[in-house]
Amino acid sequence: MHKYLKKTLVISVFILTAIALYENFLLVPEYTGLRTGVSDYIISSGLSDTGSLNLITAVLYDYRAFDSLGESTVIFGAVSGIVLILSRKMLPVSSRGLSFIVKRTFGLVTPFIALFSLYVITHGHLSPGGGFQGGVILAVISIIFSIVYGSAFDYRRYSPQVKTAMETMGAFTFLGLGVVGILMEGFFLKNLGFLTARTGTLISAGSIPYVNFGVGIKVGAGLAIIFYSMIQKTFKEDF
Amino acid sequence: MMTATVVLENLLLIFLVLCAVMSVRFEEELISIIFLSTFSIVLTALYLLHRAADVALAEAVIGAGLSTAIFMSAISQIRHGDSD
Amino acid sequence: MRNNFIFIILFMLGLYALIMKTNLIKNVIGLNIMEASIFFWVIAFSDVGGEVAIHKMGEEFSKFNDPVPQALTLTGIVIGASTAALLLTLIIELNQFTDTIDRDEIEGLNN
Amino acid sequence: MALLWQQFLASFSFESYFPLLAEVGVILTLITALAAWNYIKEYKFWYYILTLIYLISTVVVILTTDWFFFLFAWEMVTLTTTFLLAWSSWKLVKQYFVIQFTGSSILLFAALAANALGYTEIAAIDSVLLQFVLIIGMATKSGIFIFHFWLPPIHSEAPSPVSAILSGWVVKLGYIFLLKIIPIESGNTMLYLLGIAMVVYGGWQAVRSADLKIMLAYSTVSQLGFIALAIGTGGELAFLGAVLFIIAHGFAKTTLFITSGILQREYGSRVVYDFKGAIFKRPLTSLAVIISFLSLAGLVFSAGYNAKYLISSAQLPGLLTKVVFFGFALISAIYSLRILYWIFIVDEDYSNFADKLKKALNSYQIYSTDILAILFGTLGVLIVAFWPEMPGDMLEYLVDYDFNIIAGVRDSIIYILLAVYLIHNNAGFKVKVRDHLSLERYLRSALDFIFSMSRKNVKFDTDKIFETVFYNTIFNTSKKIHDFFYQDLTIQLLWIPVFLSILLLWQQIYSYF
Amino acid sequence: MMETRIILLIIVPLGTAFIIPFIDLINAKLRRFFVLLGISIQIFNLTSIVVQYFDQIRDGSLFLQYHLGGWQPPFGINLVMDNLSFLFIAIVTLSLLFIIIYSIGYVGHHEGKFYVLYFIIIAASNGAMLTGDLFNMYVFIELLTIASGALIAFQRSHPGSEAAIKYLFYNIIAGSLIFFGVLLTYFNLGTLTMADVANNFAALESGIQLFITAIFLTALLIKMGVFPFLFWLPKSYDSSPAPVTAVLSGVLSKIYLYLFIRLIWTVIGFETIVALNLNILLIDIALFSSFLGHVFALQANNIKRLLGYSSIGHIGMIFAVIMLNTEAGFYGGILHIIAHMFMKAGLFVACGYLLQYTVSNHYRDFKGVGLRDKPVFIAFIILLLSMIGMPPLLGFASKWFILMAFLEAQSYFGAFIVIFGSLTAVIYYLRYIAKGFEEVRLSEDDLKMEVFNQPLLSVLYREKIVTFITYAYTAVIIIFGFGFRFLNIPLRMSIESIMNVERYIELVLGG
Repeated sequence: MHKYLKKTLVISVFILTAIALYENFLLVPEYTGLRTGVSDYIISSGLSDTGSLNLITAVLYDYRAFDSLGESTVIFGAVSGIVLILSRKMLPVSSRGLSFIVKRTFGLVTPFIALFSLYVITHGHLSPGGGFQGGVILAVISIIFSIVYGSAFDYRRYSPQVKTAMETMGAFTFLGLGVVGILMEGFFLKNLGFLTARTGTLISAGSIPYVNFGVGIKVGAGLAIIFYSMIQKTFKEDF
Repeated sequence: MMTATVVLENLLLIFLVLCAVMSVRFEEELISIIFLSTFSIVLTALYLLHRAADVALAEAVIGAGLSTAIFMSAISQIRHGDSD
Repeated sequence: MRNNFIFIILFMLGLYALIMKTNLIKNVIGLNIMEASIFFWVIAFSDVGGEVAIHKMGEEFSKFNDPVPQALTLTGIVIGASTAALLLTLIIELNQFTDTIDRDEIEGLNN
Repeated sequence: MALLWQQFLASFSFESYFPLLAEVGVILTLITALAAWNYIKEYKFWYYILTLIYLISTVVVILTTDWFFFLFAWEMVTLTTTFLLAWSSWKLVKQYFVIQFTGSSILLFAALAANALGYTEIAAIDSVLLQFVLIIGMATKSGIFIFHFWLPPIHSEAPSPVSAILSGWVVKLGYIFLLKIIPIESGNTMLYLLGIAMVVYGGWQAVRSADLKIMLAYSTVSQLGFIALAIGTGGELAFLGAVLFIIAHGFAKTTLFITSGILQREYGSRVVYDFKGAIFKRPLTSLAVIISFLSLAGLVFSAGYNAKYLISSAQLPGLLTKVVFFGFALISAIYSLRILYWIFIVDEDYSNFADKLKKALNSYQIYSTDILAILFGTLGVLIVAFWPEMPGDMLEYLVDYDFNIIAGVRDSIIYILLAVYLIHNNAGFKVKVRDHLSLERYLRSALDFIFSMSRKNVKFDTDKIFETVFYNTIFNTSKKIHDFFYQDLTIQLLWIPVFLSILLLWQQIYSYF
Repeated sequence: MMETRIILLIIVPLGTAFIIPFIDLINAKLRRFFVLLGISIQIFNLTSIVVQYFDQIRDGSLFLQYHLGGWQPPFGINLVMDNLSFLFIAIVTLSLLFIIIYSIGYVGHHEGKFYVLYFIIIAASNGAMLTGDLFNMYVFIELLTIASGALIAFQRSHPGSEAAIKYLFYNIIAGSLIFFGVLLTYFNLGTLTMADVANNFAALESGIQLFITAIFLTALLIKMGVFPFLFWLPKSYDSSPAPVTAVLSGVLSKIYLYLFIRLIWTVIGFETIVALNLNILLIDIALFSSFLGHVFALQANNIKRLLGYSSIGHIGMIFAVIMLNTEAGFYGGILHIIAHMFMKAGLFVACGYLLQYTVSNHYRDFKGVGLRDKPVFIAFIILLLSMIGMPPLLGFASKWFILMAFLEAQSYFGAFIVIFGSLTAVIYYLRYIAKGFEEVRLSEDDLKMEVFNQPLLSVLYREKIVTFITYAYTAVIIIFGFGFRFLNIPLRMSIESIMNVERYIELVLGG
């Protein structure tokens, strides 16, 4: 089809879709007036049920913990897919690090980033944040290593084998807690009652902090593997 | 008179759309990715305005942090054989 | 109402980048913008002017925003990021063979 | 599984003449199996497995009244006969399978339409339209007039025992199915007309063919015409005539095809003119040929005569039908007697007939099983000739039915005289020997005819004709449709917003139309 | 009643998927042991469910639930297994079992990663069929997309990565549409559980109903590969390895069909579809897609792409029969789903074996493939015959019931499409069967090319496994061909569980 005919066709289709969407959006009433079934229950009895102050982590890691299990498997699947596609036979040459000043400053900064990510992971149920966000920050450390100090440095510090081990460890803690839920209290991924202490303290929300920790490790290691396999300078394979 | 937050929100929304348009228009991938990261940072600010702290943190870390890193590494791998 | 406009504009922009642009990286960016617009709309729509859904230690219960759509968007963002990562690796892989990421030159995509 | 088995057995119906027809089918298949013993050399085991499956499915086809098992068995018949053809050439298998499959798809459609309209059992259907659809459905499978184009090429090319099965019985299953479908009192006028057309066309082509197998194939078409004619007229007598005709023609045609196999191996060619001295070389085979051809011609004291007499007596009285029927009988007489004329009469010296016969009789070691098969065949023909109500009087209606032999003798003498006169002064309808019939040649002649009108002389090489013409046209059209939809990724992805907006605005769109 | 074995159906494959990279670190030899362990536990689980609830399955009152995390349905996630999902899980697990044994014999390099992704697909497919929660369904659909996207690019060849990119483009858009749809239902109805949504979906105002149904329908049609969006399907079947195509065509398309039935009949309710008068549109789209699938198959010059197009044709036909919403329609549709799953998976498995030595799977390279290994080619022909619908095989029974359904519903266009489909199928299959039997005179460099072409089956015993699985599929088709009444009870019961949605809602919410 001729270039301009195609362009006009596309533009007209977009306008048509915009109108269609606009027509239907008019019908959706404002949210305040709508029936709020599940959210009323969660807001009112979220704290007492799960013991976690942050209701979003309560939803994520207790009410709908199965979604988060599915979610972490999505990352697990993406990681193994990416490593499968980008695995190279040859040992890649290390990417050049940045200048000396950057290396020194990051030498100082990295422990604080690690501390911050651990804070975000463990305080999932008290302050905003949780397993996923903390895990990503954890991955940022490995990304910094491979950018600033060169991927060989990152290879030496946390070799992909260590990362896969960490990832599977995280996955197993999550799955293990679920299975413990079956053994102890009859339901998969049940929030284990015996672990809850006074609300507001670090280990207050039953199994949520441990699940957070497992997911954090898993997501951190997984995304580190993704970035490591994408960053390495690659040559045309020979085999 | 519209309160300060509403004005801020409208401003941010305009900035949001601007970032998206710029990111799509530019031919050079590097520029569009940088605009994409600013797009997600503005989005974090908007989420904060809408009282969604967790989502804002996630968007900041994943949208601005991780996606940009992955896009950058992808561009560095791409070998432009002939075009530009 | 204003949020619906923004959603439609951003969604159309993402779709435009995905469909019209011939550069594969641009398509993935378009995809990202499309998903981000959906997440933005969800959060903007579920904002009923309440507080962040976190209980303060001291004070008693006040009006919260609905935590459920926020939790779902969180999951959505992570899924969106991992799919984008997978797509980018595939583009890198394709680039190994065709040395270009222009959609018109890779005619394999058309049939 | 048990449920299925009981349902399968319950669907059998054993009343009126259908068990008899099933028995005749079984006998005919055994005869052909016997004849195939030393005709088929390699993979003999697989041949008999296929014949066994064919045997079971023919019995099921004839006896069952449930649509599903009927179609299940009939398609099994097609499947087994397709693989039986593999002993001649794969090309044949392909053509036969494609044609039979289209036929069975139409039949499937017709059967399910009948089932949906309330006829859950295979019983008399009174809506004429449904009868018409069912006739079209079974047309390709059992050679109704327009759809019989595949019958001569495939039946003449197939190995002789297989073509015996095909012509002898497989083709008749459609008519047995029609016996159940067409209500006895009303009959079906379209079938009547088609029958007439088949008789005339088959007879004319049979007379014009020099190759024995091609002649036999065309004679099958004309004999099937008679059966269609009988079923078309309707009435108790006509239906019985059709049944008798099916049995008589089954026996006769099977023996004839087996004998053609023997003669082909004996003389190394299939053309009728070089079967010289057949009576002395193969006396018993020539005896079988004579008896079967007489039955085919419908002369008196033969099986064919009884059936034809039943059918003609069932016609409505009136001079026109008498004359027309006389013409039909004459046609069948001509093409059968012509073969006898060429084999046994033309420049034969029967000087010392007796001792030559004695010498020939004692040299029978080679084809023992084939001879046995033919003897059974001729025995069958003779039984039908002298006991029209069949041993154990299954057709009890015919027990005391007088076939007024005197009128029959008079007619046959007239036929013979006329046939001899016509054959004699037309020099036996001697026709140039055409090479083997094949569907490629049909398509080629059809296309030459079309292109000759358009003055664009296009050269076809015949054996690759199906690939070049038939498939390329399909390939190009589907290629064009494919390219229309598959332009490039932008258009393909564009379908998503288009479809989304159509669905979203469906309320307005629907109210608009 | 509560049943922990349902959740085990999902956790066990997930656990094996997590173990395998860990085992790879220790020593790769154990990997196959864990693979077999995982799949055998899965089979054991399913058989124990069948044994325990056999009488409930027979009289159709099977209804197992599982509340995750101990929360009652409207708040937490609940898993539901009624007759329909039980039937689908049984056939999906059986087919996956065959394919995993086949892939043990077939996959050469990167075996560890293949099994991880494969077990994730098993877990996600079981999850998608069991879940009674909309967002959980979305997560499992995304899981399926990513795992199958990565598997399509398993061979890391040029066409492979193209196919994966195109596949992912389409499916990620569909995924984000489903996310949008789920969130819309949440905002309007307040709950995410399917039963609760089904309960008061009718109360919604018709404009919003149309909005939600439109979003869900577009997403599902993209996933199923129906007319406007069938462009990604043939390419992804063409360039991915045989076990992956077997999974894609045999299993994934069936899971999306199940989700379609679950969404349209249980969640949205067919009366609303009729009220929005969408059903006529959908039947026409489905039939046109089936027509297009068969027409495109005529011009396919590549055996796997041909099977892809014919798969589009058959899925379109099933989709149309189900949309008739009659008892006979469901019977024919689900029977054809079962038949099509085994036939298509068997065909791709056989293709994988037949084409392992050819340079490409183009039409001219298919020359003489049949002569090289006759028994597998005979199995291939039997499966093709069953695709056409020849009697002794299962294809005939399902074609018969589909035609009956179409004719009883007076839609003669549908019956015509079915007949047209099987006629065109004869033409394009016969072309390949003839090509398979053509003599091929192997020249010097052909032989060298074959040796150099690293056949994946290095060890002889793996060749045995591969041929064994092809015969297993053909045996299933022939056995069920004769005994298709054997499937009668589960089919009747699953139709009954589709039809009355009230029982589903009452049991989930009331229980």
